[in-house]
Amino acid sequence: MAAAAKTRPEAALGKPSPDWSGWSACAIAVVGFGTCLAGWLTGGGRGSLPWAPSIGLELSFALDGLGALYALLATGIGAVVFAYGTCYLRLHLVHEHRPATERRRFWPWMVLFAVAMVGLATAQDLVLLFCFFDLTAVCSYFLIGFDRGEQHARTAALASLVVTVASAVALLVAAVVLRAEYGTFSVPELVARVEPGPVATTAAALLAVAALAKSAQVPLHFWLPRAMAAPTPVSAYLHSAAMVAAGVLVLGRVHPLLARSEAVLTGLLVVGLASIFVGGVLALGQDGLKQLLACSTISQYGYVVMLYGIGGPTANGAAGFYVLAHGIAKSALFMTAGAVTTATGEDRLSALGGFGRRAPVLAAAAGVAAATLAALPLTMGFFKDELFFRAAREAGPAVAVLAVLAAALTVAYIGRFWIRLFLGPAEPGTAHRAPARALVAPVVVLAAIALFGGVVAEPFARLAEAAGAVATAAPVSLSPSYHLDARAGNLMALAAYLLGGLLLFGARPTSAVARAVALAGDRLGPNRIYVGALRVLARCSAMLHDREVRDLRTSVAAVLIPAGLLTAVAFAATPTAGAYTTGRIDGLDWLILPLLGLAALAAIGAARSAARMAMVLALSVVGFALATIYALAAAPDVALVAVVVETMQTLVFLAALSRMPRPGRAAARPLGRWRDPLVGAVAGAATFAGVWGFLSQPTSAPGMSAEILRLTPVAHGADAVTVIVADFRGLDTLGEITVLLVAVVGVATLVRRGRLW
Amino acid sequence: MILAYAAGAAILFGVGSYLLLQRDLVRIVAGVMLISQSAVLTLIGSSLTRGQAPIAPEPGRPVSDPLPQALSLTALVIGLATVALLLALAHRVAVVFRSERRDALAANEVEHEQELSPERQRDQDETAGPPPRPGGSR
Amino acid sequence: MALLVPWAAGTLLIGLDGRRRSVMWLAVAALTATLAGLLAVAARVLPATAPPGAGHVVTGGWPAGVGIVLRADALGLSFALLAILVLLVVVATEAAAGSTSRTFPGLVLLLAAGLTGLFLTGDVFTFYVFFELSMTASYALTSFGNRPRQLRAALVFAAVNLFGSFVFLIAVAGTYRVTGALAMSQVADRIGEVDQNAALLIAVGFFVAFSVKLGLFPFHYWLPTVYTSASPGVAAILSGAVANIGAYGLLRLGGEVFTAQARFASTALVLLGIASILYGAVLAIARGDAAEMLAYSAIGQVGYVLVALGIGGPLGFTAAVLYSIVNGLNKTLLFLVTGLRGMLVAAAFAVGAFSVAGVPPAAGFIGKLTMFQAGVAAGSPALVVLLVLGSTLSLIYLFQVYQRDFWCENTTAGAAPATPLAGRLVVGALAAVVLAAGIWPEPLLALSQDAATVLVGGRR
Amino acid sequence: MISLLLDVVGGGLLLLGLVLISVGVYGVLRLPDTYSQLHAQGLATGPGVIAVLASSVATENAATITSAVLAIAFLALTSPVAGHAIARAAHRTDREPGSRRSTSDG
Amino acid sequence: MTAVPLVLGLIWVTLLLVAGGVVLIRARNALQRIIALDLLALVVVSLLALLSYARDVSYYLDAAVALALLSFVATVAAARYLDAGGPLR
Amino acid sequence: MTGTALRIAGLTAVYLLTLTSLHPADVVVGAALSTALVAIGARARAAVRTRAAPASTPGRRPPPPLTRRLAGVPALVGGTLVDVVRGTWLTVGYCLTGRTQRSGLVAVPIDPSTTGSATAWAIRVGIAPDTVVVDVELDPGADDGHRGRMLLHVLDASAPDRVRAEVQDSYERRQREVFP
Amino acid sequence: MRRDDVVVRGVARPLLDASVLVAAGLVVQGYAEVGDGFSAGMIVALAIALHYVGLGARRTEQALPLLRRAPALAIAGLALALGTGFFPVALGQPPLSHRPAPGAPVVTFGSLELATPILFDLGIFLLVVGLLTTLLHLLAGRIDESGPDGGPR
Ligand code: NA
Ligand code: NA
Repeated sequence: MAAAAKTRPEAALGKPSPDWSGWSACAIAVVGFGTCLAGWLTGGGRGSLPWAPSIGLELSFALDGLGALYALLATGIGAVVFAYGTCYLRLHLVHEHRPATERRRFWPWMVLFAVAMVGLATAQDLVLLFCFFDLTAVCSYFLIGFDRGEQHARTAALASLVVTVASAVALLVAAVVLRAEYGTFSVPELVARVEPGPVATTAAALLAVAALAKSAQVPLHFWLPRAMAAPTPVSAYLHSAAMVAAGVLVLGRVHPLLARSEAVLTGLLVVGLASIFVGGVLALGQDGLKQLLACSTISQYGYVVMLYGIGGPTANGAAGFYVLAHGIAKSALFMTAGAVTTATGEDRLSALGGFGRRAPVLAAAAGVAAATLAALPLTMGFFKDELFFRAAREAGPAVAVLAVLAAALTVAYIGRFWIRLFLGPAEPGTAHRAPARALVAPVVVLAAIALFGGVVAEPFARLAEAAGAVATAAPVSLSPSYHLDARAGNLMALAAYLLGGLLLFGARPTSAVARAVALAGDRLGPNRIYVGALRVLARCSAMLHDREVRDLRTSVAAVLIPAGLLTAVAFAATPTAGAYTTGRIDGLDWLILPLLGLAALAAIGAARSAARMAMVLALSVVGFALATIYALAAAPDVALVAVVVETMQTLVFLAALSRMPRPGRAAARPLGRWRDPLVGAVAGAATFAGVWGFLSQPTSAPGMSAEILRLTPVAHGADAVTVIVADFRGLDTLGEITVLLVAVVGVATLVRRGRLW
Repeated sequence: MILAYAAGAAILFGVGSYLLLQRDLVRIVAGVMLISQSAVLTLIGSSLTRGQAPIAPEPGRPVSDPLPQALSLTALVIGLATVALLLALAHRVAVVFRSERRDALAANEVEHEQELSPERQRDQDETAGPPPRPGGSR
Repeated sequence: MALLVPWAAGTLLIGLDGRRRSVMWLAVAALTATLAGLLAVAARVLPATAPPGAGHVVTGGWPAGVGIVLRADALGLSFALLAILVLLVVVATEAAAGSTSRTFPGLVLLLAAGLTGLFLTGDVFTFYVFFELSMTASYALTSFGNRPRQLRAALVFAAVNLFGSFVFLIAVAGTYRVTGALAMSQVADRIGEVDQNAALLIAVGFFVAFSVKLGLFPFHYWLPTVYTSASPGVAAILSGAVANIGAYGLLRLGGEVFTAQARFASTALVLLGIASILYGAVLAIARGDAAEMLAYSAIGQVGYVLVALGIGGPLGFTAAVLYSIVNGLNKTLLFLVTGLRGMLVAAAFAVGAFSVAGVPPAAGFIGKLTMFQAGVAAGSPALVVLLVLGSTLSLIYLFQVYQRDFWCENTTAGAAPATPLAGRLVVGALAAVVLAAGIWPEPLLALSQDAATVLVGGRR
Repeated sequence: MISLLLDVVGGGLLLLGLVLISVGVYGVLRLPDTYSQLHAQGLATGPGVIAVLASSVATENAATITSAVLAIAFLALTSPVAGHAIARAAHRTDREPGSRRSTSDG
Repeated sequence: MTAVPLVLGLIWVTLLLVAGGVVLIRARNALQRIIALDLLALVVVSLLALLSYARDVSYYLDAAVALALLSFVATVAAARYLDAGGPLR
Repeated sequence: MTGTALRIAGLTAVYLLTLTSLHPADVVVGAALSTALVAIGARARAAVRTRAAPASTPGRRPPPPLTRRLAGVPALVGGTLVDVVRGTWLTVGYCLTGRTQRSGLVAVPIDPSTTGSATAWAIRVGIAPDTVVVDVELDPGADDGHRGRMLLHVLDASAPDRVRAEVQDSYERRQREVFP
Repeated sequence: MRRDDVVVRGVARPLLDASVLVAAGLVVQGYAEVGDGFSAGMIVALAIALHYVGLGARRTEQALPLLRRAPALAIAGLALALGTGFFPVALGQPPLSHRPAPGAPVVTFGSLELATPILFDLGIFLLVVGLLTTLLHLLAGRIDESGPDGGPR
């Protein structure tokens, strides 16, 4: 199998089969984009189907502004990335010496992911939202783990799964909390009903947690850089434009609910800011191309989260625009990184340089994308920052200052990325081939869109306004445009460029600081905590298990003691005064007493006897004593069966004993000497309490016996017991003899491979 | 009488439990047997009425409750069945282990555990990544 | 009645050599017939239009309490359907693989008879008898195999569970003594007048018996050995079908009969359930053996059922029933998969793992949803947090094993022989069922709610 | 008249039987070696129990008497065989060299 | 038959049964145990017979018949266990 | 043939005693069951006999006629009763005083005979408390020549020859008449 | 080492026959007196056990060739009991409804009541005899040292 896997790519090299699955995925995305666009342009729409009426689940979708924005983003960028992926994947698999058939594990997940994103964008039911939310996580898991031979890919996949799925549960819990209070899972209805208060705050906080983890916000951001183990198309799609956007999508979707709680909004603001700076500083220090971009993503979504934290029409509208612009630019940059890496086989910034001479088109397109991210004029990015600054100003001067710093940070790290990659001297020792044209073209397309948006922002703004309107539950107006004057927005932008340039060209101290931050994060940060927690868990697990295996598993005491304790607790928890009586002893009952004594004595004798034979015979004394007791208790049927069963049991015991090796003398265990009798005593005491307890409380209700005795002649019998056994409760008898059958079959299985004869 | 039945059942149960803890497998079977007898005794003790046997009883005199007697019959049979099966099992263990002592079995279990430790390490690697090598950081 | 088919078929199949393919397929046919019969009963009894006495029979036509009450209500039927489905899947897988055992099909059918009877009886003692039938068949099934660990496990299993059985029997005796009745409905009517001490002690007896069966936290020590040592098919049967006896018993007796006692002890139940969830999850983390991981996972999962039971009320009972059913399906799927290899199998494992972790669209997500509903209804944030923690841990332990077994190329586990297509298809079909139950959860939800209604008081 | 006679006979047999059984139990308890114990046991299991069963004549209950007759018949058949089997085991375990240990408990 | 001697007899036989049981438990060797076992079974037969007389019903004797017929099987088996290494060999 | 009839009659009697009934229908049922049992037994024995070589012993006497056998029963029962009473007396004394000096093993040679006859003898001898049958060896050539041997443990073994003589005498005089 | 015990062999067969008739009596008068199909089956099984003890497995099974049918007997017994118990279901009655119906007159043949409970008891009797004989056979025969059933896979 492994050998086959090694040889087959060689064949694939010679005759590259067209990646039909990839192209059909691309076609699906294009069709999806077209449909969404058409749907949006014709005024959206909504629909609802019952899903699980018993708990009020509905399959309700609506193509509103927010839905349209994210659906178009997902399908549009999806189409471009899929086209890129058809080429990339082939090269990737050849490079990894893996068969081309492994595409099968790739495209279905990509398409499913796109579908999930569209579903998520349009879902109107919180549980439905949760489902798509998790579906994206699942797709992401399998896509990150696509290179399953690589250990780091596997751990990264698992980390992303754990973080996103575990945090998504918060969304579900929030849904349940809201339904418990307001009786519906439907988002629009909740928006209409929810009142500010503790329930709203709790639910909002839970929703925010789910969304923030998904959007890789501090402190749950650590999974995203690790997720770069995925093939580049995945990073370009999921981890820039789509999956990470799912978090902020949810924030937008439930923003009216979040807005019911000031605390939650403030929290969003803080988390957003923290993410901007942590992500930005980390990005400054990163060496890996994709890791740098991933940190940038953390930072960029920090902007969006911050915007939602600010809230209000402007901020909410700006958030939508920001997502759009960032998605386009970041996908292009990821694809750039992939193109460079496939051409050079190198994925570290420090090992690359001067690639612009080899690939001028790519350099230009990437430049546009970087400029978009850095918010330079004539790109769509300028407006994203313009709106961002506007919202920040509305939130107050402190936030505005922080916003400028944030933008400067972006300028610095993205500038570093582009300059180090495309300018300067080529790094010696790195193979420099021109990237495949099929890998460059998608970057160019996205760059063109970014440029178009930089000139004609209107359609994008319209979409963002509609999205903002959903998030605000009120109309939103953005109207982005260029103003060549000294208004605050422009000044802030200039300040940001200036500061960013300073950071960029004061590279040495900057990167030293960045590296220190990265190191500190590595030592103390959430990643470390995650890994450490897992290690501690494993150690804990091993310890407990060791204890179980060594001491408990082989001992029935492990079951007896908790049973006894439970009984003791029950005994203590209820009033016992007057609950116990001793009862009367009359007539032949007196004879039962010595026989009970004999049974007890014989049982103890059996336990004490060293020889097995003696034990068996003592057991049969128990049996005979009990049989006699049954006879004295006026149960002749039971007495008869008891004596025959007793005899048979003795026989079977002896037969089995004779086939076993005779044991040597048992060495007394120091522990067992007192522990075993103690456990036995505990079990006995518990039984005593229980049995005495219920024997003391006979029912006053008329028992069944009178009725049974009355019906016995009706059933043609005189012996009530036999009539019960054969008629009234004949089913029990059938069951009981079947038990006997099964037991004998079991014996046959054990001694004769199941042959009964 | 109530007290006597309860005490009798409790002693049988307690001794049976004690035997369940023994290392000799045959004694475990004996313990199960005693516990089953304790249950049957309890059933008989739970009769709601006492008197003559419920076989064509003379009218007017108290009759023993037939229902617990019928239940006891069933329980006795089930006890026999399970004891037979357990004995066969104990015998099989004795044949395979060449010992019917439980500590040998426990040792076997611990041994099996140790065999699994590399697998465990690999499991941990899947989540937490490979263990940090001294001096090597990435 | 659906009870007869497996019983009679099992009786006959015991006499035949189960190693023959034809006998295995006969068993499959019999189980299919049983399933169909149960579905027919369900179709007759469950709709709201069904007459009130439908599905209620007393043996011999005697008055209830003299004869044995058999009743097919939503609670019993749902568990019975699940059990038979699980057995059917396992037997079909084994039939595809070719059983090497003479007695396997017969034993499984008799187990099916026992389980069906147990879930459909309304009599405490008959419950015990069928319980013993099921358990004895399970003991016989676990004693397949010749490795020392297997036998040892079978012995521990049998000894511990027999202990539980006899505790149960003593509790039955007590029930009769304090209420004078064995029919559950009559017991339920009269238990309210019983002295608290006696009633609680009896309830504890039942609880211990079922906890041992379920493998709840302090009573679980036997379970990992057994599940690990048994063959995948048998482990699937034990965890998917047999363990549910405990869940059903706790629900039936705790929810319908000993209601006051269950309410009295609800905090204790929830605490034990949480202990079970955490203990099972933590121990499952570093096991190294897929079957043992699943065994501890099973311990954790039943904790959820107990928590739901402790919460009680319509929401709690719904969650408990639903969770039991979903958990049965999950565990069957996962245990079966541990014995197989292949892509479809990997997918099936992933589906099962997602279901256990409660990730949609696998069925487990509905279970988790109802659990949260119950937890929120109980008004305890700590509880919800613990439930989340448990499911997160389950994600970790399941997927680390998934990756190790199905992603790593150089594993020793990969040396397992290729599995016949039919077996893989059966597993795939079960996985599809798990997915379908998550995508279209309405039937399951409705059934669980009906079952909860049975417990809460609207007897159907 | 007959009834009284039967009562007397029955009572006598009962007393005889109980005495014999008691002596038998005493003998098994006190006598030192297996064979002697066997003789004592034979006293109880043979004549002793048979006498007790025979005293059923005094009940004048047909069902009781027929059952007792049946039991006597079976006892007469089985009790010597039981004694014989034990004696044989005693004889054989004694005769085997070095096997005295196995007689004193297996 | 009159009740008093029967009740006295019952008490006496019960005590004998206990004594027999004690003999078995405290026996010096395996053979004495087997002897005591056989004895015990027949003491039970006597007890059942007395019970039957005392209650003036026959059905306790059915168990006695069964014991008379078959209790010695266990005795023989135990003896066999000692002399031939196993009751069924 | 007569043996078969006796066997059937005996078994029917067991059935009737169990039921405590002399109802003709019960007699019919009992007789039918007994006949079936005896027939099955006979067939099985025939099957065994044809499998194993037919071992007809040359020294065996022809069985006496049925009437003589029936006539011998009272003597046999009576003799046995006497033995039992005497043995009981002896044993009671022995148990209560505990004198042990004179008991011991006595080997009694017996004629090669059928299993049934030997069994009957052992039971008849064994039911007396003062004698315990230790071993019965039928097959010729086992220990001493051509004769079977019965090993007895008797309370009074002071005169082994007398014991042997008594046992053999009772065997020849009483048992041979009934169980040839 | 073992040598045949003539005396045990001699009583085994008569006792078996007698126990079968005692058992028959118990079944026939099961509804009127102590005893039922189960205890009857146990008694016969013990008599068969005496054969195993006295003669050993090989010779017992030679002498009583019918024993070879024990498993079939057991299965037939359970089938008979199940059939008797569940037959009424086919007629639309609850399971374990016996014929004649409660209160209706019963045809008797001596002590034998011609009613379905007798069939039920007979089934149980056959099952117990068959099963316990099988158990004795299993315990007495050569143990398959190569191990128990391989189990599923
Ligand atoms: Na004697
Ligand atoms: Na009866």
